[in-house]
Amino acid sequence: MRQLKDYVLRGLLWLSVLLSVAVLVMIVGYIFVKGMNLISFEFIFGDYSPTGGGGIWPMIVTTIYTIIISLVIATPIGILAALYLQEYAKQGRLVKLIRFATESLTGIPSIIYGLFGAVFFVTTLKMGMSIIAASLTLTIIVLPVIIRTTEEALKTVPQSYREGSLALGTTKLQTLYKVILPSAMPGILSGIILSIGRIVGESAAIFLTAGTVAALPESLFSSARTLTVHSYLVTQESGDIELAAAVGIVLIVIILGINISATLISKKLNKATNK
Amino acid sequence: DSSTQASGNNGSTIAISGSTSVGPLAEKLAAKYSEQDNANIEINQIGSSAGITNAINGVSEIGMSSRDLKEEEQASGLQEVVIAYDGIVVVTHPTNQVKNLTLEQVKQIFTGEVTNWKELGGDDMEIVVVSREDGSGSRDAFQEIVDYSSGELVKSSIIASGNGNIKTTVANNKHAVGFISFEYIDETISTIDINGVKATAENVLEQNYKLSRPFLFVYKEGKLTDAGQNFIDFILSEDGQRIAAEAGAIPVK
Amino acid sequence: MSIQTNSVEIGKANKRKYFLEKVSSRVFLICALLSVISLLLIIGFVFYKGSHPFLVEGYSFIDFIFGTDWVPSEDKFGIFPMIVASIFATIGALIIGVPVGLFTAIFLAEIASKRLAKIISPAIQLLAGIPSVLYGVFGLAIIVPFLQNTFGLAKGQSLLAVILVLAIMMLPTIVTVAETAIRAVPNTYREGSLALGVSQIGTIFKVVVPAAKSGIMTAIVLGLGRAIGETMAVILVAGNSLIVPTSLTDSVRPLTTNIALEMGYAAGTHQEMLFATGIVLFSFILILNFVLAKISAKGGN
Amino acid sequence: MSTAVMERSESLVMEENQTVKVQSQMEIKREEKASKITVKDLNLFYGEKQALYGVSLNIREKEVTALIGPSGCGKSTFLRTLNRMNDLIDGVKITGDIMIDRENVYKNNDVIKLRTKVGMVFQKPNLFPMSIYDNVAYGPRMQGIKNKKELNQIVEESLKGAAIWDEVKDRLKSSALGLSGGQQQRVCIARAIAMKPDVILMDEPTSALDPISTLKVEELITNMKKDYTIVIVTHNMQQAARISDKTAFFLNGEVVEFDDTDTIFSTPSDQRTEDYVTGRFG
Amino acid sequence: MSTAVMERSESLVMEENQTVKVQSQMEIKREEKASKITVKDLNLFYGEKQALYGVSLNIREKEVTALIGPSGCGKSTFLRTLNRMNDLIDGVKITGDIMIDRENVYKNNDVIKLRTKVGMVFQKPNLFPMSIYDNVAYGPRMQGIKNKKELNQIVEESLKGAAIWDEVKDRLKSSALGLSGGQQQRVCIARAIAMKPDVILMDEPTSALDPISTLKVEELITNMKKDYTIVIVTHNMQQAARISDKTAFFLNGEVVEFDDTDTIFSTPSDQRTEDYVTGRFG
Ligand SMILES: Nc1ncnc2c1ncn2[C@@H]1O[C@H](COP(=O)(O)OP(=O)(O)OP(=O)(O)O)[C@@H](O)[C@H]1O
Ligand SMILES: Nc1ncnc2c1ncn2[C@@H]1O[C@H](COP(=O)(O)OP(=O)(O)OP(=O)(O)O)[C@@H](O)[C@H]1O
Ligand SMILES: [Mg+2]
Ligand SMILES: [Mg+2]
Ligand SMILES: O=P([O-])([O-])[O-]
Repeated sequence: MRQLKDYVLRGLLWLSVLLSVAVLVMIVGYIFVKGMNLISFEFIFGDYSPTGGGGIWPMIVTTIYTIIISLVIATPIGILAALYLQEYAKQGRLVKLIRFATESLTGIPSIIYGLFGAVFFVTTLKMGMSIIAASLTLTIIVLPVIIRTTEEALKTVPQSYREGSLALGTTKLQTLYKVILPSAMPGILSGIILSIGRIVGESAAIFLTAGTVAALPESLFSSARTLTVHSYLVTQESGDIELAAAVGIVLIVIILGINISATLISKKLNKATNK
Repeated sequence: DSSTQASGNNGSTIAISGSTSVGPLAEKLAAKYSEQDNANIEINQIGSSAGITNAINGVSEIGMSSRDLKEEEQASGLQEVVIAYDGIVVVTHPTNQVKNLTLEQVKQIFTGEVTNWKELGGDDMEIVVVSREDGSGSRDAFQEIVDYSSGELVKSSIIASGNGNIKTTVANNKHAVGFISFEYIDETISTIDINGVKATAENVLEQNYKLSRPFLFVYKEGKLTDAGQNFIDFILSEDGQRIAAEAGAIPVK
Repeated sequence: MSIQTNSVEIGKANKRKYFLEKVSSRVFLICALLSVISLLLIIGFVFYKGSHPFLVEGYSFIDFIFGTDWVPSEDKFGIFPMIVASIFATIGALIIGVPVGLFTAIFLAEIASKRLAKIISPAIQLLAGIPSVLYGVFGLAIIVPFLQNTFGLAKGQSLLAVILVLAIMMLPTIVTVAETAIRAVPNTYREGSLALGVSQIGTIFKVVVPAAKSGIMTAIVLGLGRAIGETMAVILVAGNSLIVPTSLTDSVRPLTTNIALEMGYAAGTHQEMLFATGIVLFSFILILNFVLAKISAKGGN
Repeated sequence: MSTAVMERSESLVMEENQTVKVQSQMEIKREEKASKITVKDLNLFYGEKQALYGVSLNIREKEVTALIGPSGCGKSTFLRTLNRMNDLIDGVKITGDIMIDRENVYKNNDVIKLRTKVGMVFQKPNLFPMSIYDNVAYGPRMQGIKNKKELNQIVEESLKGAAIWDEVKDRLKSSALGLSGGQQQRVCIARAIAMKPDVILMDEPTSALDPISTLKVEELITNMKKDYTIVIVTHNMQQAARISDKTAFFLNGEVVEFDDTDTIFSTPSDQRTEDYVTGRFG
Repeated sequence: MSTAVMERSESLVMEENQTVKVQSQMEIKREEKASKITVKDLNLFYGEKQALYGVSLNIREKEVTALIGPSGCGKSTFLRTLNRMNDLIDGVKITGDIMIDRENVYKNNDVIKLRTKVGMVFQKPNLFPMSIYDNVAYGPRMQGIKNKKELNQIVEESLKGAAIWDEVKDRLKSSALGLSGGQQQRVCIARAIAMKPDVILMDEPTSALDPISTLKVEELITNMKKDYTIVIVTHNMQQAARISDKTAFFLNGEVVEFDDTDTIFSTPSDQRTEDYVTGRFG
């Protein structure tokens, strides 16, 4: 009976992972099959041309800008907020409220963030349609992800580390910085990777706040078009699936690069602390 | 190319935003225009309403719209210029036998009176209607000319946003019928003649083909800069209209 | 009083430390409050726009919720079919996405060899970065025709297609967050259970997973957020028909899709009604989070 | 090194035989007790690092065998080979044989059966984040016991057996992690007892306990000897002397001497053993 | 209950005075040692649950004070009040006074200074996931010591002091978590010593150690007495007898008796103390 149950559960585990991997292979495979033909040096590094045949370099640059700016703002805020919630706050009303707020933020459709950003950052704060307005909007979108994953990571750090450090007459800040954060790093990193995914994958919130100008951005206050917005427009208006998929390939490569360097960084950090 | 000249020009940037169907045409016009005049033109394709709103509250100088202005929008002092016309064509899956319909038959299809292709001389299979979303300029124009209201649209119809999505949907389903702009016609879908008339720019200009609607530029009265005015003049010039025609739109004259 | 004596007693070096301590805790608090402030701003914004038709223009909220006709150009605004669609789509995606995601996470954390996990986990994280539009395109090109052919339908755009696409989109979030949580469970728990002669599977499901419960709940909440908030992919595969779904193969229009689909061209009352749709969606999210919080609190005891 | 140990353990066998000739009554008692666990030439590596060198031991049924030796000498490591807990550690390599009831532990793949039969109490208490009751009922439940009365009884007996019943009987449903270290360790013992195993391995089970509970647990161990084979790691010489029948002295991953507890503590044959046990105190 | 304790400790003071009259030489020695820690009527609650009842103690400078008592009686809890580690636990309420060097620990808000001055070694080893070196250098570094030579020296001295230097000197840069339990605990002691505190609190610091390391640590404690005030929780009566000057016997959150260690172990005045210490063994 018990053995049977074990077999069934084990079977389900295998089935699930096979399903997940199959889906992964199918999606990535589909994108590569559809888009590979378009990939060329000119396509990646060329300037955009509205009459066709141009490249996507401006969108690549814009995408990287939005990732960097959003993360530079959201990561510290998110981590510090999580630190407050886990390490400082008395587990009372305020914490519950903050937690509820962050959870609710995750479920709001991005188009609403986009409209909010368009009214608040673009119009009210007079940033205009710009990379900075989009990045701030994206910051609000990924904050909950970073806060929650960091909180979880902090929860898994043994209490004995905190005690051990504080008993040596260190401050909470020193303890956090030297002991707690390093051992929570893997969890935090996976939150950041998820956030990058969210930033990169976003379209509605970006085209309403950064617009769709297909030129190399001059400054953070220029409007610009990200890769995803490009593939969105292309799908939506011309139905050029090949082009959208080719953009997807470039995105996958970019994300792969980021994820690999993130893992390398975390390995390095671990070496610094563990070895 | 826009990135290099942008920093060097006399500082006049023309900010344009709005309809995603007007956008590609406007981009092409802007690219040609900036070859002769080193103006910096920013085009944001974010939807007609967002563009109109931007024109009203000054985020953009010019708004692009593929629909007519609402009363309250006109009341807030917007001016409109028709920069071109856009032909609308009924499309089906390439394997569909039906190649010609009357305007009345089109109406019957979209209002659900006819639900099987065999009633129209095709194979025995269910009709799947694909329409644009409520508020779309193409849809407004289409419904007005075919003569049915949004309320009459068959309820089970698929609603797709944008020409591209209609095209992809129809190209992937042999039951489907939808409508798109002329400029997006390609071999993945088959076009339907209306009352025996082919969907071509000439036929629209000679008023033999009825399905078309205007592309608009709108701007706040008195807020149009010289640069903006020059760009509009360029579009309406012979050169500009030729470019529009090459891009698949129908010239104003 | 005690403050005076303190200032004498606390050494110079420590004074700086305490100052830093105080400042940093304030900064941390402000960071935490930022998310609350954003939420309040967004709620305020949505409510301000969305309540206008009911408070000023005299539309009935009841008709809005329970009306079955949505024809903005004819001034008919009923979102009942969309509410039903949203509920079904969310539940469906949960039913498929959560178990598959959790089981995958468990597999990767507990069963897979290190080498295998090192390949699969990052690959699944990669899925998180693929733009939702491409999920939609994939859905439209692969899932929709597949459903159409399998079930002999006239069209594959359907509730089921929405559920499948959403379930897929939830996967990376659920797998990544849950895997991290499961890996963090101390080894002593596993040892304790295994030493009692409990099988690996038994240990996983009875000790490890419960110990990782909090992280797993987070995974579900974040994954669900992704599913509820998703628009671009859903637009492509939902069909967006305005009917109350009675079967998995009906095409549907969830609330989010309605907003994203029409916002670009909406003006005036139509636009405000889309924001009102946002309010309903919002309440939906709040209720869901509330329920999830209750469930996780219950599981805690 | 390992050959040296082998020689020594052989010579031990010889000595034993001689003793047997003299004390015939003792002999009968001993003979009844069949060999329960036989370890032959066991080597264990953590990756490159060898932690056990040619360990050979013969553990008899229904006796208490104590493992003593300085910190880091491999007592825990050895103990964990007996129920294959080292399987969980990456990169552990094992050579040699361990037979329990004539079955080769590392050839037979039914670890579940092995671990059901061979219970374990760890050095650090490792209760699950559940209620006290659920912790103790965990093993039996996983064995398929669902009857509430039966479970209640098992839990009560086990907790009583571990000398912790009185302290926790009023809060069986509250979290086990709220207990003090000593209390937690005793619940760990209860959890192991609840499985009614054949062999119980204990890794310094009383190192976190106060003398009174220690005494209770020792009494318990002495009682349990009737039914169980017990292997216990301890740092406490007195404890080893008090409760064990046989004692093995470990040093740097080797068994220096393995003999009757009395012999080890009174007339050890190895100088190192003598040095160690006469640093007697504690 | 707490009044009963108060009375007793008062009567102890009286007894002491009488003794003083007799042994004048002893007295002089004692007088030199000023009172380092004075605890008055300390009550501690975990939420609703009271864990300490009116504890009053007087701990003298450069002496070793042992805290004994059965598991769960509040020894650890009491110890942790002395460096305010209980501040970390939600819902802990404390009444009464603790004075260290005439400063009220709970009125003065400089916990950092307090904890720098009052070091601690915990019941379970709690090394950080860093290298052995970094663990020991952690405290000094946080105090702002950056000089490499100075740090090296501190680390070496501290590890030697904790009788672990020889075992780890070749792998100072490898992870501290790869050590055995006993080794880890000694590194914990080294980590505390590295801070050169005034007072060292130890919560069963040798419960995971083998006799030889225990002996070393005990010697170390006896040596450290010259410079430090030490409060140690132990379950080991012999240990308490061997190394401490004063012993406090805790029971159910109260101090039943607090006196010279000799007195406690030879002629305790409370029956319960006698019962406990004559269950002598281990
Ligand atoms: N997982 C591991 N990886 C590498 N080395 C290990 C591991 N576990 C233990 N060791 C090493 O193996 C040796 C034996 O360790 P073990 O824990 O068996 O000692 P022990 O005799 O139980 O000591 P203690 O009395 O301190 O518990 C030690 O040198 C230790 O450092
Ligand atoms: N965080 C806590 N919350 C609630 N009760 C606690 C907490 N920590 C300890 N207790 C309770 O307080 C009492 C004293 O615990 P403490 O850990 O001080 O005992 P101890 O004398 O150190 O025991 P041991 O010798 O087993 O370590 C116990 O009954 C314990 O269950
Ligand atoms: Mg050990
Ligand atoms: Mg304790
Ligand atoms: O041009 P439309 O997108 O409004 O149809």
